Amino acid sequence: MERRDFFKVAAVTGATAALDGCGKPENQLIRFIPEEDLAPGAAEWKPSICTMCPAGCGLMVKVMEGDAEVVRNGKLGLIKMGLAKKLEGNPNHPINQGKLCPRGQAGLQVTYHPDRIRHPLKRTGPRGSGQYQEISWEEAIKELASQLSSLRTANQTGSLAFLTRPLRGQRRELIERFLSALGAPPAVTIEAFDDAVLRRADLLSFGHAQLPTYDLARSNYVVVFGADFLGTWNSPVAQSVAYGEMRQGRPGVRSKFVMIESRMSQTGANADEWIPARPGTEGVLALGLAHVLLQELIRPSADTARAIALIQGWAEGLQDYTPQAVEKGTGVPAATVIRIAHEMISHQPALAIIGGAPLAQTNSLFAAFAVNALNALLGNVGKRGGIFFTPQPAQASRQNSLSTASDQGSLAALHRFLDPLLQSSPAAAKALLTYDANPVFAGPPGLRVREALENIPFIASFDSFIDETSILADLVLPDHSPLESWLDDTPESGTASTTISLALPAVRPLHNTRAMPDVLLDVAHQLGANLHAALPWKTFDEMLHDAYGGLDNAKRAGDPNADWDKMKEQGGWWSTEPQKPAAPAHPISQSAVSLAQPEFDGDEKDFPFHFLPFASQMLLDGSLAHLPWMQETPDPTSTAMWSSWVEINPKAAERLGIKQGDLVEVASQHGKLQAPALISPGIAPDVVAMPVGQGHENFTRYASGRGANPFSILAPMVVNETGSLAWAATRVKITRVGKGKLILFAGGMHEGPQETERR
Amino acid sequence: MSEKTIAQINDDLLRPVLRTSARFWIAVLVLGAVVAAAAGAVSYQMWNGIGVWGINRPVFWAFDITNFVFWIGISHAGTLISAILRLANAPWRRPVTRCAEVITVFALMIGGMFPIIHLGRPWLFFWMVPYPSERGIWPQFRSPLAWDFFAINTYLTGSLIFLFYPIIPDFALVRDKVTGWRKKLYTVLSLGWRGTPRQWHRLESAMHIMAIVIIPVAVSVHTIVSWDFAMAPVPMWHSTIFGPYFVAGAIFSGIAGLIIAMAFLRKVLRLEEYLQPAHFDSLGKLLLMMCLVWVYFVFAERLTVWYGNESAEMAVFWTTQRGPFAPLFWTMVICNFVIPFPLLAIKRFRTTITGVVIASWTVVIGMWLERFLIIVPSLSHKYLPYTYGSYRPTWVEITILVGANAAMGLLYILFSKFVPIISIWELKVGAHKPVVVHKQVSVVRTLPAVADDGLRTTDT
Amino acid sequence: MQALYALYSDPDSAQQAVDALRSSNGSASVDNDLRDHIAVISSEPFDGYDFFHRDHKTIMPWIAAAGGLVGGVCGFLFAAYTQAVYPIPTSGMPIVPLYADGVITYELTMLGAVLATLFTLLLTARLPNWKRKLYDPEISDGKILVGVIDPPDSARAVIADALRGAGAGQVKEFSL
Amino acid sequence: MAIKWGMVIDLDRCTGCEACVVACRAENNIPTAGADQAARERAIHWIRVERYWEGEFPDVRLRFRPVLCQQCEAAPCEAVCPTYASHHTSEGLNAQIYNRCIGTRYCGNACPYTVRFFNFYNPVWEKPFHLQLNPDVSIREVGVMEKCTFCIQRIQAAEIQAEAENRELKDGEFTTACAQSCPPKALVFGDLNDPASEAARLSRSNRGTKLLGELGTKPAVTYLEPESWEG
Repeated sequence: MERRDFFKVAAVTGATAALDGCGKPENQLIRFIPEEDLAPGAAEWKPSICTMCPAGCGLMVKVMEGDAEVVRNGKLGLIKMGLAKKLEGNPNHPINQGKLCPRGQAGLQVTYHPDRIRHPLKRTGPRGSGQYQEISWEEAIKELASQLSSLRTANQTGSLAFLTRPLRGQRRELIERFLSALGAPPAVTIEAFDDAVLRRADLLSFGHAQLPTYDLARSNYVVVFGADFLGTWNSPVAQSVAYGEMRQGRPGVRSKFVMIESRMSQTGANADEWIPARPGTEGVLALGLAHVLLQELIRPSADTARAIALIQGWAEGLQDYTPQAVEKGTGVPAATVIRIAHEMISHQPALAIIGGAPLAQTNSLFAAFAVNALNALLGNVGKRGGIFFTPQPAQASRQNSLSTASDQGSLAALHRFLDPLLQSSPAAAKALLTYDANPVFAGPPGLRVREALENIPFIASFDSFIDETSILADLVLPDHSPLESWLDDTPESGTASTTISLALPAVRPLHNTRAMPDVLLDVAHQLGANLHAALPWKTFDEMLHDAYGGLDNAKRAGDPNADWDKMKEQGGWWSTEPQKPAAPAHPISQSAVSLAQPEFDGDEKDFPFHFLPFASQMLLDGSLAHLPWMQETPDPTSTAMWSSWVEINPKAAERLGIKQGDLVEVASQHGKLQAPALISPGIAPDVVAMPVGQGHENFTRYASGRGANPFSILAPMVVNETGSLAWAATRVKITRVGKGKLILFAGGMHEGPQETERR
Repeated sequence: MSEKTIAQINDDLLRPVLRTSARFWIAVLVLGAVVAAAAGAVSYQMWNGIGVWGINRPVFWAFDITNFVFWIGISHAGTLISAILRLANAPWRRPVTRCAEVITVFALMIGGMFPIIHLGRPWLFFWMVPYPSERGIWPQFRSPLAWDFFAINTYLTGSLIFLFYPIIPDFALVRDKVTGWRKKLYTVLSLGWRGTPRQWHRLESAMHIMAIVIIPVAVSVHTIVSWDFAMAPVPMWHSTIFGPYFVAGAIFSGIAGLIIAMAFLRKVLRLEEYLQPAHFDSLGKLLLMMCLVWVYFVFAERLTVWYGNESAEMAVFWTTQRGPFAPLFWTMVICNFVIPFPLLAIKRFRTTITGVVIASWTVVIGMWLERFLIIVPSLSHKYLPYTYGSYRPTWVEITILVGANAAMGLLYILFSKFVPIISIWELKVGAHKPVVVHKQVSVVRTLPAVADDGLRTTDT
Repeated sequence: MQALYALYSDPDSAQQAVDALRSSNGSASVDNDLRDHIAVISSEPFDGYDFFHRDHKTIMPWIAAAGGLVGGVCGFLFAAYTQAVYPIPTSGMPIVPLYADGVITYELTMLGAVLATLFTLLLTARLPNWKRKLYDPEISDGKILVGVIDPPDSARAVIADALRGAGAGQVKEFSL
Repeated sequence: MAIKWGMVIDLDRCTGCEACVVACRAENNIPTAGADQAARERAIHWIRVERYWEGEFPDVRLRFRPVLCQQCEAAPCEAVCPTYASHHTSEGLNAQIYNRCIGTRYCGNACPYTVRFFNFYNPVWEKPFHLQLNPDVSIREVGVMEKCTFCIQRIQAAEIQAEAENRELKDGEFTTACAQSCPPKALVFGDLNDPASEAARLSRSNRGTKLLGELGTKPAVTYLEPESWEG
């Protein structure tokens, strides 16, 4: 913006100067004295942490010297500074072991994105107009502080809300302390594809409110219910590394991988056997397998007790789940059920995984319990080739307890926050701070998020980009990009060893931004008194040092790597010898669940198709849609770029007279959208699937006005018991609108699904 | 049958050179405008990058190389035909040869332009020229494109010379008929030709040698053009039939082009009495023959592919037979066979100029389509189905296509403005009755019209 | 240089004129042989007429062949040499691939022949030559010029008779 | 023995995640075409993950196959280039010299794998994206062909390093961007002439096949066909 203006000016005034020096405005810029000394042309590798998804992989950042245009005290000029050139996996990091996924690779583009917010902004135009003016950090922080102190004087700090993406480590700790010291309710976290159900199920089944870590590398038989574990779910890189081992890592041994889902995902494409099951019936199928296992009188493992406690009628051998019954319920042939169960018996250690769509049905908790019980029956919990729970360091445990005790990340919490606003009750929030959360985009229409947020008198955002939510902010305090920040993380899953990731800023800030934690600390100091006591640190790195520097004299004394400087150097601390994973506690006593049928929004007659949104391989839940690299990388199964599409089965399409690339309207009871149809043999005839991620109204030049957003037609169905969004429980109808346009990388797809490979 | 004296021949055939009609100016302006538009399109493309064309990956060649092959094909009309006719000493050739040879020269110039403008970096085209450069790199003689460079230049040089030989005496003729600056110009152009027996003998033997040399050159040129494709392992390109296939196609389209040009001259320059139905009839027979040859080649090519049933080639095969390219393919068959065959086979149509000209037009269109269908379907259906592609031209390519045709017309008109488009002295020679050596047979001084001569010989 | 000449509107008269000039050679009044001085110029070749038959021998075809040979050899050496000097391997082909170079060789052979022919023509037909020489614009209208270059004064009368005898309206003078 | 760089791609390990695609993009300064150009089939990906459907629902399969320049020993793209822009190096690489390229695109047509890409326009990096560009890799201007180089900049850096330390290159001391990022370790890069290298070892596997081997291009890339599970 202001740089562009400068160009204009330079172009006009510097017309004469333009004659020499090939007329590039850059050539007329002043040079600032470098602030760091770097060897020209030499690459320096600095550890960092990937924040593109919650997995928390370790990074090595290739930093090389280069010229950057920067603003220093109001003047634009050139400066030699370290620039991030390439991201690689940190070879020593226990989660990704030197590997990195496509999204992680694209992390670079966050830092150097042309539409990044370059300095604090104050809203000038009406809310949502996106009209802002640049202000100084001093003003910005004063503004925020005064807003908060006025709340406090009015004694309404209870009505301060904080919306954030799921956080771990000290960032989260800091926010929690800040809020509690102010007397505000805990932060509300938004996660489009949230795994709260599985965490809850695991807490109740195994005493760990975590996503499990799967020892694929050593298991011989893997049955997966809907989890896109090689693509977007849980800890994809760690799981992919393990998958490679599971396939070809052990001479002579190659495990079987069975995928159960209704639309073939990238993960499903790699399965030895792919079995479509009716949406919402995965739990039944799991128990069907358990039924056969019990029939075969498997030695009941020590954990069977756990299973008994989990599932009604287990002790009686699950009479309701005979293969025939299962066939009726799930559509999977009884013979197949029996065969797979037998194969599981004969190929121990066997393992079952559930995730994704099966956990986004109204009956998801039942499904999760069923799979947990199946694993328990197989006796693989905490054993080689089975399920582990990453041991959490002391620093993390408190947060997890927070995340599970409260119904964090669930729709219920969001309702508790939004509904008062809509009813404009006195309980409604008076001020809101948002951090990397975009509920306006990710919330189903039923929530009326935008409408609610507009009723909040004061909104401040720490986002680095203007998106559908932050455009409502009155005050924008842009955070550093991750590569420019102090980072720490305590991964939830993906490794068997206790892990603390820690990273210094890999590069200096490019723009006039400030780390969100530092801003909160500043504000805390300005608010003084009890806040200062709760947050005694001047800067975030001091806080990190207190948190992790204490490691050395903590229980891991003797481990040289636990040293603070060592951590900074290698990117964190992790227990070198894989430790005994925490033994699964006994299930928290509660009544065992019984068969729960899934409910869907919209009846089968008017809305004949199940609507299956899925996390886009490249754009995830849409938070990466602003990265051109992600937009232009072909989706693995459809090869689509830069667009949305609706996957539909060839027969169904034929019935509706839909051809490849036709524009179709997808309508639910709660809204409709349009997108080009993609004929895909890998999807059930009664299901249509659509990638999440596109359909941004307002998210940088690359994502805005591109494609459609499946969230916008979702019904506000919730998972019973946990209240998180059941995003796979909506039914829709499809109608052809006209000719559309697919942007596919595979030219051969233009006429229709591609013929088989030439061998 | 009108009868012509030498003076009349001079007047009729020099008229276009000596007098400039309004029609000439209109034609020049109109065609010039179109050519200018095309030139604009080319500059636009060079300025912005070749992305303004419709080409993409994998269809890296489309209109550009189609036009290239097409025009090189057209160029075979002239030199080749006139050379053959000269060697065969077919008397009816006399009014035809020059129109033909001119086509060759201009078609080569236009065709040769496309390999240059189709480059991603046209300003570097001279890197194709073999010379010791600061890059320390020479052209790659293993590359068919380098072969093209040599073949086309040889052919162009040869054709120019072949065209120039018989023009010399006509320049001398014009020299004697004009005054002022024109006099100077044509004096220089005629190289001081007088017409001594020695000059005539040398000229004739030179023309004979050229006629013999130029035929293999012409054949080799289009063979090498075909090798641009046949050398690459691309389905339905990598075929040994391509050489003769392309040459046949070239002659086919060449004759058609010649017929169209002649019909055009006949009208514009009022040469009805020199370019008579008899000539169109004779050329029509040649065209008919080539039409059948072409059908044979297309069939042979398709048959071997279909019979061999190699999957990658079959993919291309079916896109042209049934797939997205089928409409174009069958249009081509109609244009190259279904329409022209009856028109040329049935004497009643063949002997009417209109019939032959219609046939020629369809053939020219059909042959352009043929080149397009050789290039694009193969490129868009290479071995890996994942990389299949499609192609749609942009306005830039279409403008250039049209401009190329306009350029042909323009050059042709300008040429006929400065040079008698019919070889006058050869016509005069043809006008004599056969002479018995050394007997003082009196020669009838009134010249029987060229036509009965033509007819007589063609009927025998 | 001077010349006596007449214009004939048909080859037979021209032939008569030439014959007359030749025969007049016998008469005593002419001291030296006219034969080498007889000039004929026409606007078209009259193959088959005796007067036109002179100077038809030429070795042009052999020169063309030689030119082709030279061109071919040069072509091959050119290609092969540059390849040898810049030995850059491609497609696993030999550095000097005979098949590929064959194409270059062939084209340059033909070019050699073409150019050889051209130069032979220009040289032997004495072209270009813009010097003023014995000529008469009427030739373009089909007249055939028959004359004698640098006639000895003694023979002028004989020549004039011979030319007239062949039916020429008038005998013209040409002189530089 | 001279080095011959090559790669082995284990299709049984490959999950089709496309990490290699983005890694390559980041390492080699591959420009972003944008939606319009991408729709016109002009997006550039030096390595791509091809995928093929087999069978019909519900017995449907999806196969992935990463395809990059096969660095053929008898590369059809090389001889057809009139300016030697595409030629073969002493280390078995099928190199493309951008400065020599005049853009005939003939190599792109001749390549049976369609792994050669053309710059239809001058590439643009909207500032400050350009700050990320890898200084070790040259930017390709309008009108030139480009393709996978086996990360030649990494090869040379490693060779220079080894030379400086006056030692032999060690197998696996460096690798290409795609192989380095590949989570399931499906891509393995190395010297095929060093029988001990992992790439050489794997390329001898009985699962090994060459893509379009029947064309006789002698690719330096070996594919290990996936195994099927037997009980």
